[in-house]
Amino acid sequence: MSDPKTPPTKLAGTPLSSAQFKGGEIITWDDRYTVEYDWDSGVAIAAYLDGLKNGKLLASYSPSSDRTVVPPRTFDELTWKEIDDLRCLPGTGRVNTFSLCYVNWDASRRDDPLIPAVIELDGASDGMGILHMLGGVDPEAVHIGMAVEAVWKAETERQGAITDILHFRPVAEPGGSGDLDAAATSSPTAGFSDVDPGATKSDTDGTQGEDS
Amino acid sequence: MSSGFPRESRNVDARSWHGDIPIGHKYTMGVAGERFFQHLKEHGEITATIHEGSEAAVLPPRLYNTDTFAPIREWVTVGPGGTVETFTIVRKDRHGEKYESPRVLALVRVDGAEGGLMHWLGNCDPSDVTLGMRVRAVFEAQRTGGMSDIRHFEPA
Amino acid sequence: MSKTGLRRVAAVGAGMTKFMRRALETPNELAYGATSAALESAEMTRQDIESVVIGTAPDAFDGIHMNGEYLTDGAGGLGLPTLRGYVGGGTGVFSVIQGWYMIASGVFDTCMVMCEEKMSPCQPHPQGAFVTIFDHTTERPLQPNLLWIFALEMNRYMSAYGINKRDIARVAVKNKHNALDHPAAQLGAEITVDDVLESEMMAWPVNRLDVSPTSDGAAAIILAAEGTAERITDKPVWIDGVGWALDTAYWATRDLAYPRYVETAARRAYDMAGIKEPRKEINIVEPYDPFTYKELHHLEGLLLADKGGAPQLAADGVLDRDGDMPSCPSGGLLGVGNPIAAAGLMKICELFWQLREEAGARQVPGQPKTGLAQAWGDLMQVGTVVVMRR
Amino acid sequence: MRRQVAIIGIGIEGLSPLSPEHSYREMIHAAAVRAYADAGIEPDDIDSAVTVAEDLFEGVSIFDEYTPDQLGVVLKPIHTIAGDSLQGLGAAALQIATGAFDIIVLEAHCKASNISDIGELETYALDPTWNRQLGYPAEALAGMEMARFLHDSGNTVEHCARVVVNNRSHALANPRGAFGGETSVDAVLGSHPEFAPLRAAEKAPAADGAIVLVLAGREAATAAGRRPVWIEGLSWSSDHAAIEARDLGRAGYCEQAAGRAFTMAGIDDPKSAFDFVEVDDRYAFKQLQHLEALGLCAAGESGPRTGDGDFGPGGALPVNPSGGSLGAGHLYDAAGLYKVAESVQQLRGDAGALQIADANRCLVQSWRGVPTATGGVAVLSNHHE
Repeated sequence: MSDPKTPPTKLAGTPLSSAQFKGGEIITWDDRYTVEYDWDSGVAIAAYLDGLKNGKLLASYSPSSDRTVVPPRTFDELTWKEIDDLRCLPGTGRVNTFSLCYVNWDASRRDDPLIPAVIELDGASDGMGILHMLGGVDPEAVHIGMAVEAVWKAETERQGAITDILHFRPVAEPGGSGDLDAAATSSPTAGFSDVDPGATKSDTDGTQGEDS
Repeated sequence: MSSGFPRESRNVDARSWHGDIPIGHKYTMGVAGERFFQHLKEHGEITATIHEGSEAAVLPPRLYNTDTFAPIREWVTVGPGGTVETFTIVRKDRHGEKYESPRVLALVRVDGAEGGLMHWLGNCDPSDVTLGMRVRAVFEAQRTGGMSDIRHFEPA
Repeated sequence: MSKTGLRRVAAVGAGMTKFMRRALETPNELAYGATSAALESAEMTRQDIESVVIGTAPDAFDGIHMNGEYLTDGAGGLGLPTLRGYVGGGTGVFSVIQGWYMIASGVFDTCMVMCEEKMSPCQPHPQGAFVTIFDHTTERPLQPNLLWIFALEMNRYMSAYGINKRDIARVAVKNKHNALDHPAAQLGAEITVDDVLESEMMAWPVNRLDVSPTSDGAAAIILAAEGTAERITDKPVWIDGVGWALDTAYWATRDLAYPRYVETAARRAYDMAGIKEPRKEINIVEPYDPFTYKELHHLEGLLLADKGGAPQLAADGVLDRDGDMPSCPSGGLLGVGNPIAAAGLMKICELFWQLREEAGARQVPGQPKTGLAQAWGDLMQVGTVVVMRR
Repeated sequence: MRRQVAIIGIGIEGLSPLSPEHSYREMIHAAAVRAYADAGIEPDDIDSAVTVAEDLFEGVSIFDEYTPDQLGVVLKPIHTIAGDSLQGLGAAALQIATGAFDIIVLEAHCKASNISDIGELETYALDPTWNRQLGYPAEALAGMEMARFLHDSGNTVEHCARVVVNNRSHALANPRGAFGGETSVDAVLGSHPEFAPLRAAEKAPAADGAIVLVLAGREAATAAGRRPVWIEGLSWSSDHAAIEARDLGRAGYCEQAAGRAFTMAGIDDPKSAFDFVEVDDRYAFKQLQHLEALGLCAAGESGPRTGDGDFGPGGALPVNPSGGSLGAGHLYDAAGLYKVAESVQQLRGDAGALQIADANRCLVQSWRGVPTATGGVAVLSNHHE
């Protein structure tokens, strides 16, 4: 072990074992409190949530940087110019990166992995991704560059939330079953053609050749 | 199709998003606090620290003197008498729940120590409390090692 | 940032507590443990301190709202101007940048910089506090945890450069080994690459031994102005370059394979320190290593390795304590522990001891002259860099 | 400071009790657009930025993540001060004083309307070992401080009520003020005694709003077209963090900060140094306590002089001509910066109906609120030497 004369030398600290901490050997006091908030959505995010409620994934187009950005915003963070042009994306995209996560938010274990991913959205500018979940897919089959589409909750269950998209799933092969998520509707916005073509990413090569 | 931002959202629910931060903590009392509360639990006494280079006992007890940064020289028993430095009348608890009757919260300068303890006053009518009033600590018979081991301070 | 005519600032004392899974000490008692040790090392008293910088990451850990107020006590801030700066995980290194501007402004001649974190009170697990770093409306409903962003970034990094997990696991082996020589370390150990790869899978590609622990602890460093510093010690260590940068909050729109915010921050620090060729001029580096791949990622952002090239440096032993570019000779967050803000400041403390050649068994050979510490934070968006010279 | 620092642009968005029309990002952006236009700068001109925020107030851990975009400072040096906005002013001014930065943006905001119960949140700031176990709300401390202050100084509850009447009256002329109105001493003293002697009407009502300032070093500040307001003195201080160790009748933090700020500004006699002052009035008694702590009047004098009208807009020393937090609305940690922004308008002669005649030098003072003992003092002037 280390030389006692090597700094740091004057080392304060009284480590406790889990048993000491939780077993009543030392005195502890528990406190608990849930702080609640109602965050104002504002112009842009209210529109985003409203779109989700209606089964539409909305972006905004910024003429000053010629970018279609998601989530929508009323100003461009790079050019700092106003944005006032809302557009609907088709709800498809590609996996930019993903994880197979075996722990929940509170660090408890889970057997079947959650599959969070950054999904670059078709119709948005290059690299424009959002965080969401993958589902309806064998975890072993997920790969960077995989083409995916939004799976929406049924209209009656949507409430104006990012979770109105249940998850993204691999784009069904032509002639495939397409019913990986029997309970959910498929993307009601698939086939929208209201995207600015200049900002549309290529369908076939959106991932800079980094498929693994 | 493209359009400007709707300034009045079509969906009232979208105007705000509800959420929370659930925070829960298990606190240790610290080196000085552990000593204080164990002694309070076992002996029903208030103890204070005297730091090197000083003759004054300090409450709450501290591992170090805040001003001089000197460490503890010794522990001494102080109180149980004291003086009301200031007080207020509290009608609701921290969660907004109304107390059965208004309670008096005071900073008590405990005899023999600088500083003091924040605590409730009991066995007195709130309208009779004055600054400078003499009080004494009343200890619970069954003690668990917490601030509630002191039931309250009451007029001496 | 112009660099001519700046008032020079030096570190003159350093101290820290043990890093522990759970401490009996209150946050203030931990803070005092670090500040009193730093004062003692510089043979100073609290009355010699004119200003105080406090670093601590989310209040949800210590469990005290406005935790900077509470910590003024143990930081030595009674009656003094205190500042709590905040850049997430980047805070520990940033706190020294704050101390630098406090003194370089000419207003103060001395500054106590103290960082503290007590993560153990947070129940049921400190990880829970990280849910709330994500956007409350567009991300938090997905119930994300902190592991996600590391796993997402690590996967992208590996994919972009064809790096495998074995290359990355070497970082854990090196840092836990180095930490065996650190008296304050929580997790020093001799492990193998296979131990890392076979440890519990948390969030692919992240295994348990890729991750630094949750910790309680504090660190402190004392800064002084030129003229004052030389009177306090005959071995002042100068803060010659500082840089920091904060990237957009829209993290999912960024290139996750490369930390451009670290490069931006590093270029600012190099410019101020007059460093033209960092790979030749930096003798010792303490990059931020909360996860194994982050050390490599950051070495690239610091321009100390080519993009995608840092894993090879690890494989070649270049990053070992006796290598050409010793990296995390302290043992880093992976080995010493990760009380968030305090861990960043621990890196500054390590440079202080290394550049004074006081690091004993941890000492990097060859009389290192210039060192760099870096930290990272937020939603993969903050770079904080300090260049120090003896 | 090694270099003179000036405020060259201000932007205020709000104040209002609610602000559902915009998110915090959009609210801050609106203030920034005004501030940059006022200063005549573009985002590219900015060398560094400082924002002021506390996590649990925002409902976001590590809130500084969300600060760069709306200020147009992506990838610039930017950091957050988890503290009072006058501490934020310090962080910005000191950076400029180093000589390494010329133009710095400072932002502070408040979305108090988005938080369900600020009082309960403040209580989580109490020391868990010695205070929080007792279960009282942190605001009870304000009642205890008020009781001791009145006892020690000889000021009365009527004087405190008069502060409310005056400040709400001043705010009637403030187009940004959210709580201007005519009230009476009797009405204030008839309001609910929340923490006796502190009454409900003596608490400043919360408001939403955002403040953005542009600061510059001497060279940039004196460029053509700019109207600088100079920071002549600035300090802040933290008294005992432990409540039990404080003298609860005094504002020690304010005395400490004022001493250093006045030294920096070369002020020997604060009583005659200022044309007006904006002081913290989170609670009515705090205004009186702070006036005395600042040395602007003798102990026990602040109350009677408030009653005499000495501190009105046309009085010997106008106090809180903006209406202060009681009249304009309280922005918590951003309150101090709001007072700075209002003061800049006064010193430029731009304050409209609020304008104080011959306003050349002023003082701004802040306090972080319960349970803290931290606050700042700034001395501002439109003169340049």
